[in-house]
Amino acid sequence: GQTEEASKQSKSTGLAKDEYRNEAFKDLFPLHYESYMKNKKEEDTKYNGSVKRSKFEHDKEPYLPILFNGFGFATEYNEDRGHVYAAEDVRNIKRITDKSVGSCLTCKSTAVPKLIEEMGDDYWGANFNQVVWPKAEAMGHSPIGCSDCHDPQTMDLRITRPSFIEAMKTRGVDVTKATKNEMRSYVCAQCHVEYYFEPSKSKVTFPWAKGFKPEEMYAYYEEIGKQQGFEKDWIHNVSGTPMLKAQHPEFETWIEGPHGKAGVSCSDCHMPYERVNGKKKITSHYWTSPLKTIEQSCLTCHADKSEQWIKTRVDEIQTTHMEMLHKAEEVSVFAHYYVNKMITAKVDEVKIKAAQEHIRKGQWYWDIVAAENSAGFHNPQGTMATLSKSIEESNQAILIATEELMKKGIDVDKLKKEIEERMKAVYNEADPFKKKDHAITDSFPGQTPPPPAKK
Amino acid sequence: GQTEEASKQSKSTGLAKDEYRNEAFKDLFPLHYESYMKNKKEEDTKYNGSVKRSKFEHDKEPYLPILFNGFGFATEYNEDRGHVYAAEDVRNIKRITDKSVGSCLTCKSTAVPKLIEEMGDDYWGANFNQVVWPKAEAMGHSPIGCSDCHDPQTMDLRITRPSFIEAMKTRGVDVTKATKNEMRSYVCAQCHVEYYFEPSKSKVTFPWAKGFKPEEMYAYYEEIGKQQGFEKDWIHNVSGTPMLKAQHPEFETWIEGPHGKAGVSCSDCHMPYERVNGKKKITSHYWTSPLKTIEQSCLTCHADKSEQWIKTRVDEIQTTHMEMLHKAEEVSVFAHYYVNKMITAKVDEVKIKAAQEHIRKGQWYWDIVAAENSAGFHNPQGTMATLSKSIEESNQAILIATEELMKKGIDVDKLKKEIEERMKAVYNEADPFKKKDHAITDSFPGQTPPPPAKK
Amino acid sequence: MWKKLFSLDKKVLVVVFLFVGIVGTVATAETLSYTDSPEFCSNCHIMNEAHDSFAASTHANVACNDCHLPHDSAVNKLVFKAKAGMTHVYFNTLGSEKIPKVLHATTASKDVINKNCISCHEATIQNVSHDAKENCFDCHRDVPHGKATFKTKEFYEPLPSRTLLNRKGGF
Ligand code: HEC
Ligand code: HEC
Ligand code: HEC
Ligand code: HEC
Ligand code: HEC
Ligand code: HEC
Ligand code: HEC
Ligand code: HEC
Ligand code: HEC
Ligand code: HEC
Ligand code: HEC
Ligand code: HEC
Ligand code: HEC
Ligand code: HEC
Ligand SMILES: [Ca+2]
Ligand SMILES: [Ca+2]
Repeated sequence: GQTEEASKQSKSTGLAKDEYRNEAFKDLFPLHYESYMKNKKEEDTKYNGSVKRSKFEHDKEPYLPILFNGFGFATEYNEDRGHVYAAEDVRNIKRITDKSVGSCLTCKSTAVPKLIEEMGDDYWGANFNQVVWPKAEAMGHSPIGCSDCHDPQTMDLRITRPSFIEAMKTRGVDVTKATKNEMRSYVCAQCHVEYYFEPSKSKVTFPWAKGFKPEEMYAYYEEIGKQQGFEKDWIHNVSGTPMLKAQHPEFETWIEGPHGKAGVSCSDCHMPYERVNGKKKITSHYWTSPLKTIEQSCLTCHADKSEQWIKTRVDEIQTTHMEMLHKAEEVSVFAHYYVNKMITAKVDEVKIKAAQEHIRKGQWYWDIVAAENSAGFHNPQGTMATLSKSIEESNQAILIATEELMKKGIDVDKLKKEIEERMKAVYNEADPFKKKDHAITDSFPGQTPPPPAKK
Repeated sequence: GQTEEASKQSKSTGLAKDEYRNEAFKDLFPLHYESYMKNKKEEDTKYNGSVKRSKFEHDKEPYLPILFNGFGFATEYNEDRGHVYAAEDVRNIKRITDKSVGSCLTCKSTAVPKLIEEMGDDYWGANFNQVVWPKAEAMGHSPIGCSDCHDPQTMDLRITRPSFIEAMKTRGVDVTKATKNEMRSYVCAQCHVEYYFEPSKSKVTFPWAKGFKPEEMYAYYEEIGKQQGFEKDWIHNVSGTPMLKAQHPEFETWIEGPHGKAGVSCSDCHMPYERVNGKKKITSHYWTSPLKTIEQSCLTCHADKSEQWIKTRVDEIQTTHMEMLHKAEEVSVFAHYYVNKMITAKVDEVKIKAAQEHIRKGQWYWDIVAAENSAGFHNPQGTMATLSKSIEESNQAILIATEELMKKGIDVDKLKKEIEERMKAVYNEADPFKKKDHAITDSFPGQTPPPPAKK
Repeated sequence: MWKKLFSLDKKVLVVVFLFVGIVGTVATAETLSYTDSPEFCSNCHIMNEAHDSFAASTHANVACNDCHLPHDSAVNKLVFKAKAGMTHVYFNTLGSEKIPKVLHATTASKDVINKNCISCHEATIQNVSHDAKENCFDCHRDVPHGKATFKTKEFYEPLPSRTLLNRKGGF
């Protein structure tokens, strides 16, 4: 009846409209809170999982300390884990330096919307260690929590990060018109996406104006990024190349893949309905590998399949994927060292630049795949196509280098052996923090430019 | 009752048990015969279809005349079309020479099982033009017809080509135990598979003992094939490489892909139930692109999708696929010419052999994908992975060549220009039969060895 | 007209008269219940796949029309039934050329079905509305017709000899 409708309309949690502490939701939604707390569990799957392990371990991507040399990602880079750890992990990671900006907190804390409200565009570029983190801590923020996705009074799903809203506008999408099904992915796409810091304000920005595919994002950086003055994330210490770093493009990968195209949302797999507490049913708030919950995550739709079938099938897809990712990374390693040798052999600058162009592109193409967290599952064909392009680009770099090095009479067989030695040294080093140091030797001097003189 | 059951058991078409003429089935199964006759229709889809057009046309694979140079496939190779044309097409194709063997008829005529019965193992190696074709014609054979898949008396599905039965044995599968669902693919797998002529008897043989994947079939040829004395299909006229030719591995590709793994049979898509003659439902016997019958072929299972959605989705998959196939073919073209230059520059034999190994592998990997007839649809991820491997192998050949050519002081920039000229000449030649001739010039002399002296 | 009717399958004729009976006279409880049953629906050969897949499903013990007819009021049920029934009969007799190549539930059908899922499973969806998608069966794709492959048990067994021969005139 009408009064029932009216009471529905005015129904509210009774929380403040800018509540951001998870604990405030605990008594109102005990089942959800409990489900959320499951994110503390650390448990691995074959290619992913939630144990805080270095990405440099032998069963992951052992050559990353070479491939990211000169950048923070060569120092420390770990397997991601539960949402509850986000604040702790960003605080402790060695990638955070005294120069890090507020933007780094954007996807890690429930304090962010309020900080943006208070500080305006100054939030993004403010110092992380000195300004932003202390403020968030003083506020008693939570790591990724209820208020990031829900309106605290109505519990409606909502978008709290402006970067996503603006980026979707560049794609012609008004997120305020989103359907329920779309919101079940959009809330994730606030964070699980490729980004860069737009240089004027260090603002978190998503490079989507030309599309979601790796080629389209690359074209964005070459045109729009460069126009804005964003040339690179860092200069590679082995090849001296101005590089792009790719980050967790789960949304972009999924949207071009079989499930995204079919309208299956992130939440369908990562937040399936589950029966808790005897018999009450809720939307799971334990965001982790769906391989831990195949029955609920997959078999509802794939009811004709068994749990074992799903396991095997995903494993086949991921194994095919990882084999080729490792290949692409290996070719990329060689490319970097070949160009290092071009530099020390004082080869024609134009040729070095040409080879570096291929390196930049080649690495972008494997990194946008490696940084994605599903080991290919979110788009098996698309990620594989991207890896092909990577292999071709890196080989182009090697080819140009070979031509020039041969002209200078360099012994490329010796070069190859030396590269293999570097790879072995990095592989065999037990301490993940020291791995990157083995990438550089006398025969391969570092190419990081000296820091600019202090103003 | 019992008598009804008994009469069912003894029920028969009344045809001879070795009937092989399609026309004999016409009056008994008019609806099926009529459906079969639809195979005469010639109608194209974006990447496939049934119009007899040269595969060398610009929208298909324009560089095949270079890539197959020295082999019949560079002379004439057409888009495949309806089963009713099989006999006519094998008779007219310029790949058939006076030396061709009976084995070439194996997948084209209903006379084959009878010929094998009569001639025993002599069938395979018997001369095609002189012996086998005249016999089949005298028998009044039909092109691929009812008896190839059905027992003429019981109409049970059956396997009539011994090569398939034997090859499945090497995979541990007894085809006499096949389920209904399996038979709906096995009847196709008698023909739509990779094969070679086992050298002792020229017998049609499927290289599956190590598995269905391209790498596994390659390993078969390297080990078992070579042990049998089967080293190559031909010597490449540009690079002098002993090559393997891949053929229509629809079955092998499908079985490793999403539909094969899910138990969706060839017939589900290519022989959907259709309503004929007002309302009777039969299994369609019009084998063609399912994109012409999306409603029946796809929407039975994908009921939540629209015809337009399916069209777009398949197009996305195929377009991604074809882009990378063309890339892999282009790199392969360059590899062949680089090695041609190694030969004329009299580079160290060992290096030439090493480069040729990569060429052979690189071409195998794109050819096993190009020879497959679904433009990637039957296994989107798997075919893409195979193309990556192809690109990497061909690049390895180019790299070895570059090192050696540079040592000899060859101008590789000029070489690249010359290669591009050859590609253009082949592309621009209007007559498909003459395209292959433009691959060879004074700077790139042919490498086909002279024919052995007559005995 | 009569000639055309008599050229039809006997079962279809029975059905035609049944529907005429329902629409034209007061329905007895028995006819109503029979016309709700799986046996009745599968009288039409074009309903075979729907029936076979259903029969092997978790919902084999409910009637077709527990899902396919509205249950909010007896009148609604009868009207929908007559309307749907007459379309089916029409297609199977006079309008056979227009029978769709593949059957799909109409939008009206889907709404009805969805309401029925909800009414049986009210308890399940109490805490969570399960309304993330338009229809329950957007997630529960295989309930009850096994959409993912649309294959029944017999596909996974060797086909008895002469089965195809017995279908020579179509099915
Ligand atoms: C169809 C199901 C499905 C959909 C839809 C889906 N994923 Fe996944 N996701 C998976 C599977 C399977 C894995 C691989 C898990 C593994 O290897 O253990 C995965 C892995 C991940 C991981 C890494 C998990 C880990 O264990 O480290 C993240 C993060 C992720 N997905 C986020 C997303 C986001 C964000 C979306 C939507 C944009 C999404 N997923 C859509 C099934 C899905
Ligand atoms: C647009 C959202 C976004 C921004 C901005 C962002 N991150 Fe993250 N971060 C994520 C997501 C999503 C994950 C989980 C997926 C992954 O690890 O790839 C993550 C994971 C992490 C992790 C845990 C795994 C690891 O990488 O070791 C750390 C630490 C981290 N981020 C630090 C940072 C720092 C430092 C910055 C600033 C330079 C930053 N993040 C900026 C979204 C973001
Ligand atoms: C990363 C995003 C995210 C976070 C963080 C999050 N939720 Fe949710 N929540 C969702 C999604 C998605 C749904 C499903 C909404 C739908 O289907 O329309 C949901 C549904 C709910 C519902 C509705 C009932 C149900 O089970 O579907 C409640 C209540 C809820 N969440 C409470 C919470 C609480 C309490 C927290 C904090 C402990 C929280 N959520 C944190 C995304 C989130
Ligand atoms: C506010 C930012 C943010 C939002 C919103 C968000 N995530 Fe995350 N997610 C992260 C970060 C950061 C991490 C890594 C935390 C760490 O390792 O410290 C992460 C980790 C994950 C993981 C890896 C867990 C594991 O077991 O390894 C999964 C899966 C995941 N998120 C899925 C989702 C899904 C699905 C949604 C939406 C329903 C979502 N996330 C919304 C930032 C976010
Ligand atoms: C809400 C429905 C839904 C859920 C949940 C779902 N899928 Fe799917 N899945 C689909 C649809 C739709 C397709 C596309 C093909 C089709 O229409 O059937 C698909 C396709 C696939 C394919 C074939 C495409 C490919 O990438 O190879 C695999 C494998 C698959 N799903 C595995 C999974 C796994 C594993 C999970 C759980 C982690 C899962 N699915 C969860 C609906 C779903
Ligand atoms: C899930 C559906 C599906 C299955 C199963 C399937 N195919 Fe296909 N097949 C397709 C589609 C779609 C195409 C692409 C048609 C086009 O591009 O016009 C195709 C193309 C082909 C072609 C080329 C058609 C042409 O137009 O030239 C052949 C031959 C073929 N398939 C044979 C097979 C065989 C043999 C099997 C089983 C081993 C099989 N297919 C299994 C859907 C399927
Ligand atoms: C194991 C079965 C098999 C054998 C043996 C075989 N073919 Fe075929 N052939 C096929 C199939 C399947 C197709 C259709 C698919 C395709 O064209 O890729 C085909 C297509 C053809 C076509 C039409 C398209 C084209 O290629 O121009 C010709 C002509 C042909 N074959 C000739 C031959 C000749 C000559 C030989 C002997 C050297 C031979 N075939 C041996 C199975 C076979
Ligand atoms: C390339 C293989 C192939 C050829 C050639 C072939 N059939 Fe079939 N036929 C099949 C398959 C597959 C089925 C479906 C069997 C099943 O589902 O168990 C079938 C089914 C049938 C049926 C059973 C009724 C039906 O519609 O399902 C009849 C009758 C039949 N075919 C007659 C013929 C006649 C007559 C010819 C020659 C004009 C012929 N077939 C040629 C493969 C073939
Ligand atoms: C006896 C050998 C043989 C069998 C059995 C066979 N095919 Fe073929 N198929 C061929 C040959 C040969 C061609 C090419 C004919 C030509 O182009 O002259 C062909 C062509 C095709 C085409 C291409 C038609 C077009 O429109 O371009 C399709 C699709 C196809 N077959 C599907 C099937 C399916 C599905 C089955 C099993 C149900 C099957 N074939 C069984 C030999 C066979
Ligand atoms: C007999 C059932 C059946 C038929 C017929 C069928 N499919 Fe599928 N399809 C499936 C199944 C099963 C999957 C695997 C995922 C799943 O379980 O839903 C799938 C997956 C897919 C996918 C996602 C995987 C990928 O390769 O990207 C696409 C796209 C697809 N089908 C398109 C088609 C098209 C186009 C046709 C018709 C030419 C077709 N299907 C016919 C059952 C079928
Ligand atoms: C548990 C609920 C339920 C029962 C019981 C049920 N159906 Fe359905 N029916 C559905 C759903 C759900 C759909 C699919 C709607 C969609 O996917 O578009 C459907 C669709 C259909 C269709 C359309 C074709 C198709 O497959 O999409 C037919 C015909 C059909 N049902 C007939 C029957 C018959 C006959 C019976 C009894 C023998 C029956 N149904 C029993 C729920 C049911
Ligand atoms: C007289 C033969 C016949 C009988 C008996 C029959 N149907 Fe149908 N049915 C058809 C025909 C013909 C169609 C296709 C026409 C159409 O799409 O409306 C059809 C279509 C359908 C559809 C898909 C279209 C829609 O309305 O959503 C459903 C669902 C369906 N039938 C369910 C049933 C159920 C449930 C029964 C038993 C109560 C039943 N049918 C009994 C012949 C019949
Ligand atoms: C007439 C009542 C009725 C209707 C209508 C009905 N169901 Fe059910 N459903 C049941 C019963 C009874 C069971 C328990 C069956 C069992 O345990 O074997 C069940 C079981 C289920 C299950 C759990 C078993 C499984 O298959 O996974 C699901 C999911 C389900 N139903 C979904 C649906 C959906 C979706 C619809 C609508 C398309 C629907 N039901 C319509 C009575 C109904
Ligand atoms: C977004 C996907 C999704 C939608 C939409 C959906 N369900 Fe479910 N449903 C699930 C998942 C996931 C499970 C498995 C949960 C579990 O195992 O606890 C489930 C389980 C069920 C069950 C199994 C028995 C039980 O109670 O646990 C029933 C019944 C059911 N759903 C009915 C429905 C009905 C009715 C609707 C429509 C109102 C519906 N579902 C819509 C995802 C969905
Ligand atoms: Ca993880
Ligand atoms: Ca064709």
